[in-house]
Amino acid sequence: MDQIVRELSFAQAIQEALSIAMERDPRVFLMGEDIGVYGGAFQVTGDLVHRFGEDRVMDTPISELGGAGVAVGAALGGMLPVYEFQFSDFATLAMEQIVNQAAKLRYMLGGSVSVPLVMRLPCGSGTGAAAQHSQSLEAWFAHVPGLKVVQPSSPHDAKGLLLAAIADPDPVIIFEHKLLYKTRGAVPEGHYTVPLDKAETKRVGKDGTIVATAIMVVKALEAAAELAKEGIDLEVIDLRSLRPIDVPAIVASVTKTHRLMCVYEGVKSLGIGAEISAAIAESDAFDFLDAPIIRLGGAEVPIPYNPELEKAAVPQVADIVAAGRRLVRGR
Amino acid sequence: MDQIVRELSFAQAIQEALSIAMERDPRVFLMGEDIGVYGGAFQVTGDLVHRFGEDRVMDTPISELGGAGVAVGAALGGMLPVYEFQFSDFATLAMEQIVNQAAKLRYMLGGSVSVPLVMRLPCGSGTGAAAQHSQSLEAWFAHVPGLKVVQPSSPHDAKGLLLAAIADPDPVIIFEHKLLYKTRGAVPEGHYTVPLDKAETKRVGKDGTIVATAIMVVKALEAAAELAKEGIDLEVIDLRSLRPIDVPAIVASVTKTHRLMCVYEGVKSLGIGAEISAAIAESDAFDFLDAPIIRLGGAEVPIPYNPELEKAAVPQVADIVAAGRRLVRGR
Amino acid sequence: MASNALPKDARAVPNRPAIYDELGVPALADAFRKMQLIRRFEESAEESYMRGLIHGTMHLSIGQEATAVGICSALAETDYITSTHRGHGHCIGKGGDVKRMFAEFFGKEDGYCHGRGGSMHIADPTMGNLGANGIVGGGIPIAVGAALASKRLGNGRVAVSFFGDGANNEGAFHEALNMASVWTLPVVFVCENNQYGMSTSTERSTAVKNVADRAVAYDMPGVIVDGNKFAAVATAAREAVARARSGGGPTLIECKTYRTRGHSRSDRNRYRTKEEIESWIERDPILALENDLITYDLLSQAEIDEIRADVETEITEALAFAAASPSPAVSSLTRHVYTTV
Amino acid sequence: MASNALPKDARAVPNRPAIYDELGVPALADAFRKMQLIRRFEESAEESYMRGLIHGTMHLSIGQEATAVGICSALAETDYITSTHRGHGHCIGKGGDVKRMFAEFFGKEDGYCHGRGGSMHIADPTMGNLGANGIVGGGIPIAVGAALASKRLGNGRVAVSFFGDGANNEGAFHEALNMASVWTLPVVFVCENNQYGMSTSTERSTAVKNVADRAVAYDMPGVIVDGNKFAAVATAAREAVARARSGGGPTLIECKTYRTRGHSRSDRNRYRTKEEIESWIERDPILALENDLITYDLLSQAEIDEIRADVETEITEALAFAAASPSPAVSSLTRHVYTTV
Ligand SMILES: Cc1ncc(C[n+]2csc(CCOP(=O)(O)OP(=O)(O)O)c2C)c(N)n1
Ligand SMILES: Cc1ncc(C[n+]2csc(CCOP(=O)(O)OP(=O)(O)O)c2C)c(N)n1
Ligand SMILES: [Mg+2]
Ligand SMILES: [Mg+2]
Repeated sequence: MDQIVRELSFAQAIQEALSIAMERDPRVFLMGEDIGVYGGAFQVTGDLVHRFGEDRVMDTPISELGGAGVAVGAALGGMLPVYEFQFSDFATLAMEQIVNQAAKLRYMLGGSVSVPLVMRLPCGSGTGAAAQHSQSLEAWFAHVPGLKVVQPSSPHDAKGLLLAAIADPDPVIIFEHKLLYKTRGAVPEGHYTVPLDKAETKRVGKDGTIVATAIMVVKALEAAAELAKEGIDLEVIDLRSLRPIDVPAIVASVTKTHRLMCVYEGVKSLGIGAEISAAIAESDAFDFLDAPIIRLGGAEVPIPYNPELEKAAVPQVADIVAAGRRLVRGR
Repeated sequence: MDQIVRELSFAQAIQEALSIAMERDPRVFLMGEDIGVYGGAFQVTGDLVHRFGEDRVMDTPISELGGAGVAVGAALGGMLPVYEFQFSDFATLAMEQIVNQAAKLRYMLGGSVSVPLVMRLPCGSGTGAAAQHSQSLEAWFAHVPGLKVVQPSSPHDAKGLLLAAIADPDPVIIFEHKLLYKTRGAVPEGHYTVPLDKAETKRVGKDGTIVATAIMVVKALEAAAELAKEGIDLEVIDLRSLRPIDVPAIVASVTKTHRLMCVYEGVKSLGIGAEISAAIAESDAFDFLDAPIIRLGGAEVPIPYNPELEKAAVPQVADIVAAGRRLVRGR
Repeated sequence: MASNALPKDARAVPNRPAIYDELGVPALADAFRKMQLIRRFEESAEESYMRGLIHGTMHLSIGQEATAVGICSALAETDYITSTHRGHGHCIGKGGDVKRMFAEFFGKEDGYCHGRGGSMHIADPTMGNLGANGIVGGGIPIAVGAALASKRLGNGRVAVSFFGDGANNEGAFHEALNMASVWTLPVVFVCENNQYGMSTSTERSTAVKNVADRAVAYDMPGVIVDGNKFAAVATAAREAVARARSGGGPTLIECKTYRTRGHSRSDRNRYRTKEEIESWIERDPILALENDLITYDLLSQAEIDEIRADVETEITEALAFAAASPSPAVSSLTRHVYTTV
Repeated sequence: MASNALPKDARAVPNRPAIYDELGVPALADAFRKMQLIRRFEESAEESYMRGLIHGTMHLSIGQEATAVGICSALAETDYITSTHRGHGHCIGKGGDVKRMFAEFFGKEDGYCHGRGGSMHIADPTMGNLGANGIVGGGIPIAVGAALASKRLGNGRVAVSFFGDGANNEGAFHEALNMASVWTLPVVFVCENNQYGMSTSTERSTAVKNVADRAVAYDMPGVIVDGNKFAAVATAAREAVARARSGGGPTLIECKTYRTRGHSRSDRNRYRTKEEIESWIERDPILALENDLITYDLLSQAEIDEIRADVETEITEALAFAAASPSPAVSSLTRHVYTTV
């Protein structure tokens, strides 16, 4: 593709995807709290309401369960809703509609319907918003058959995964890490998609593999650059898709590097790294493993308000560097 | 303890625990849908309303979110609520109160409150009630710091864990597998507790370790008995506590047996076995592992209605037997 | 079916409810047939369950047939409904095929859900039935969403959400009715108030006497009708559907009715008196409609009997169809989880 | 503080609202002081935020002080409140200490939450304040639960749930109000209707004109008051609290008010006009109360000025306290997750 490539922020890339999708297909519309004239809590929808009108950029009442159900019904009725939760924490109010309805309707009805629904969930800590506005609950969704779950780490993927999600006939849940919204990167113009089920190797290395998600991809790349100075050469894989997980890509890497570390922001226990680790420990790559699989996940704690505690609650670059040494050199 | 031991059903054991707790402490009360004169959807509360009155065995409107919130508030106000969800599937409506409030309030408030709340959630498949009445969502809860999560497999533990939960100052979530309600076993009379954080070895073996939860413990014991006839001697550990996980107990067993299999009913991906596997793959036991860690979990599918499909969707004894052979003999 | 010479609805009969004339004899015969079909479908399902042919549980709507059919009598085939755990009547009311319903109950491949759903997920999207639902209140916002889609697509479809009295205390009810009103959507909320949510009476669960009293909180009309009277339900439905279709926004209709069976297969019926149940059995909606049809000279006894006989045949054939249908292959377990694999 | 010789409330003044006499001068002086303290606390917090001393976000209630203080004027120390994301006023109204509040904002160990909670989780259980809440509507059922506990324990405590107009469209509101009514619990629901939920006006979000119009759906009194008038709020609160305490059950009070600042630190204010904001700034609740206190001969200008000066001192000292307080040790990260470890 010979597209012109510019730099956009992650938020701008998402907004561009939304606008392209709405231009291409009149059935696409947006729902969410304060996504209209306010432009969204993170200014993702921005001025879209002025371009597409209130019928296509719909402010909802503060009714997450009902709103999600309306989106499910609109999808059944022939529309292509893109639903924004203001914070992923508020999806706790809508798990019924997401998990019992959106995810299962097609199956329960024996394939007679599809639920072409996209949900966008800003997630993660680092904004000083404390425990009810900083969660990383993506593992819950990745545990639910019927959903597809993705988590971009770059503006390029944020746009491409969203356009793929809108084109997909099934419910797709997109976790957007809040700290990424202002990060910038090259984003092709026009319509393109990134597959919903493929990991991407962001750095090639031979001494060990880091599988990371969202902002942890950025941190892992920083850590890998630092470790390279010490002669430790790590491969970094951006998981991107949390359901399904691209196990073959990880197996291939581990078969080569013989070492695995998972880095994710969600609470360590039963976070996404648990599945990655377990999938490898039961795979053919097991026999190639030369060291225990290291997981760096969030601490077993609600996200605290104090900025130093908040940082300590999730993996930082220094933690990854230290773990990288342990992974390759032991202790 | 020289207590008289009788056989009770799992449901009766729970009812007995509730009644003992209510007799001992006037602050203990029960809330839930149809737990009064109806006796509960699974007849767990039975006739308790006649013994303790409607103020202590409270039928709620069909309002799971509000009901859970009322339970949280009652706990803050000095009561000891035991809240029954009619099916664990309906807790999807109350995740906000459970996860944002009950689990985090103590932390967010810097330790100035406790939330002494117990929630009972009937879970699992096997009753022909299809996808919205058969889920095993315990992994979600085990992912949440601030909660304690247990899952008994015997009448003895059902009573002892519930009494421990009611005595505990923090929110405890109890998953009760519906197919266990009618199973019978020895249950001591009177008040006793089972620790909320300890696994239990149900069968000693040397060739490999099965860690199982809830009804899968029963199935794993059956499978182990069958495999014993073939000369395969498996250790069976009942996990019991899903948060925290008793990693030392599993490490000790695997260090001895060198092989690990996890059996659980929840969806395989990111189910409880993912955490067990990952915890071992990063532990000192890793170096003792002689084979990939096997996970037998639920299929990646909503629970189907048709009885044959329904059985195929979760591990059965024959599956465990086959996996046990693979674990010990390879292929 | 039952129309000849001078249409019966053209002949004046004193006090005949206007709705009968508006619907006309063929539609009335069809309504009667559907009510009878629901009754016999459920009785037969109950019997099959007792004989071990059906597993799981089921929620019978025996006694509530006038509500399902009365409401659906106002709908076009393209209109939507969302239904409940007690959804057999809605499915038949909306034109569902009892062959595929029985097949689903039997867990068979020819069932509406290819054996994946069972009683609680019976659906027929080709007839606008978006499905029964195992979650109390779960279908209410979905109906609002379908109505939103209709409005955006300008296809004139109306959505009806059926739900019980118990469901009116779910947050989903509140959120959905508010949004439907704020956005003036073509949706009709139909509360089948059978006076109990499982064992809990509305007096013990609901702060107001009538669910329809809550309509003011959403600035929409709240209408109370005798849910055992087909004419009353159909009249209210016609008006609400017309209002919705013409852009007037939502209506809340409360149908006062009663289920004469237990809540589900496991109900020991400890919360209602025998007298109460019997007093409602006396108000059987099917007999009431039959009586009306004869009194108002719309159908003859012979015609009624013929419909009943037809229904028996349909049931018998449907049961045979279901029994003969193959079970889904176990190897197909994960089919239909995703649209594309 | 401001009481001498013949109590001022004993001297007759024409048209003086009865509530002023009922409360008496010390309580009124205290109310005025609290309102002024809220205002200055929030202005100072805003300034500290701008100077980079506070991270995260915060929601200021400037313009709404009469509601918080008017309601709390009817409460005993042992009564409960649940608060919202916009909770500084409620905390101070319920007797909170601005030292510990600032310390919390600064993320310090002496903060109410030992630096774990920040603005959105300020709480003071020793004063019955069960906490601000980051979840819109999250505190409403919790207040109902506290009221249930009070009733069961027979301790006579009343619970007040504060929430915004936006929160009234959450399912939690519906479920909680219904249960409170069905169980006749000692709880008062206080909607601070500042006319917007973030950017969304009540007209665009809520099907009824007044949130209090929804009280009928829960069979409880719905009272509308001018939320910028301390006397009006306090009067309604007194009545509702007395009703709750005497076993009469819940009341819904809607206080019409306005936040003159943006929703949070990130509000670009695109949804309100300057004129609208200014018209409300003119209705400043603190100046209105000051005016009343002088007009009705309850406090002198000198006494008012003295209170203001006291508040300045308190703020200055509290900021210094907060700045001097130690940060929590990073090693204590997981302390307070569980009661027992
Ligand atoms: C969210 C949810 N809560 C509880 C249940 C269990 N349940 C199934 S039907 C029912 C009673 C529903 O009452 P109502 O809405 O009046 O409908 P009816 O059964 O009377 O037709 C209950 C509590 C459920 N299926 N879903
Ligand atoms: C469940 C939930 N949804 C959305 C939000 C984001 N949010 C925070 S405050 C707010 C507006 C609340 O409006 P209102 O209840 O009127 O209170 P106000 O801010 O006006 O005081 C929103 C949407 C939230 N915190 N919680
Ligand atoms: Mg009912
Ligand atoms: Mg507001």
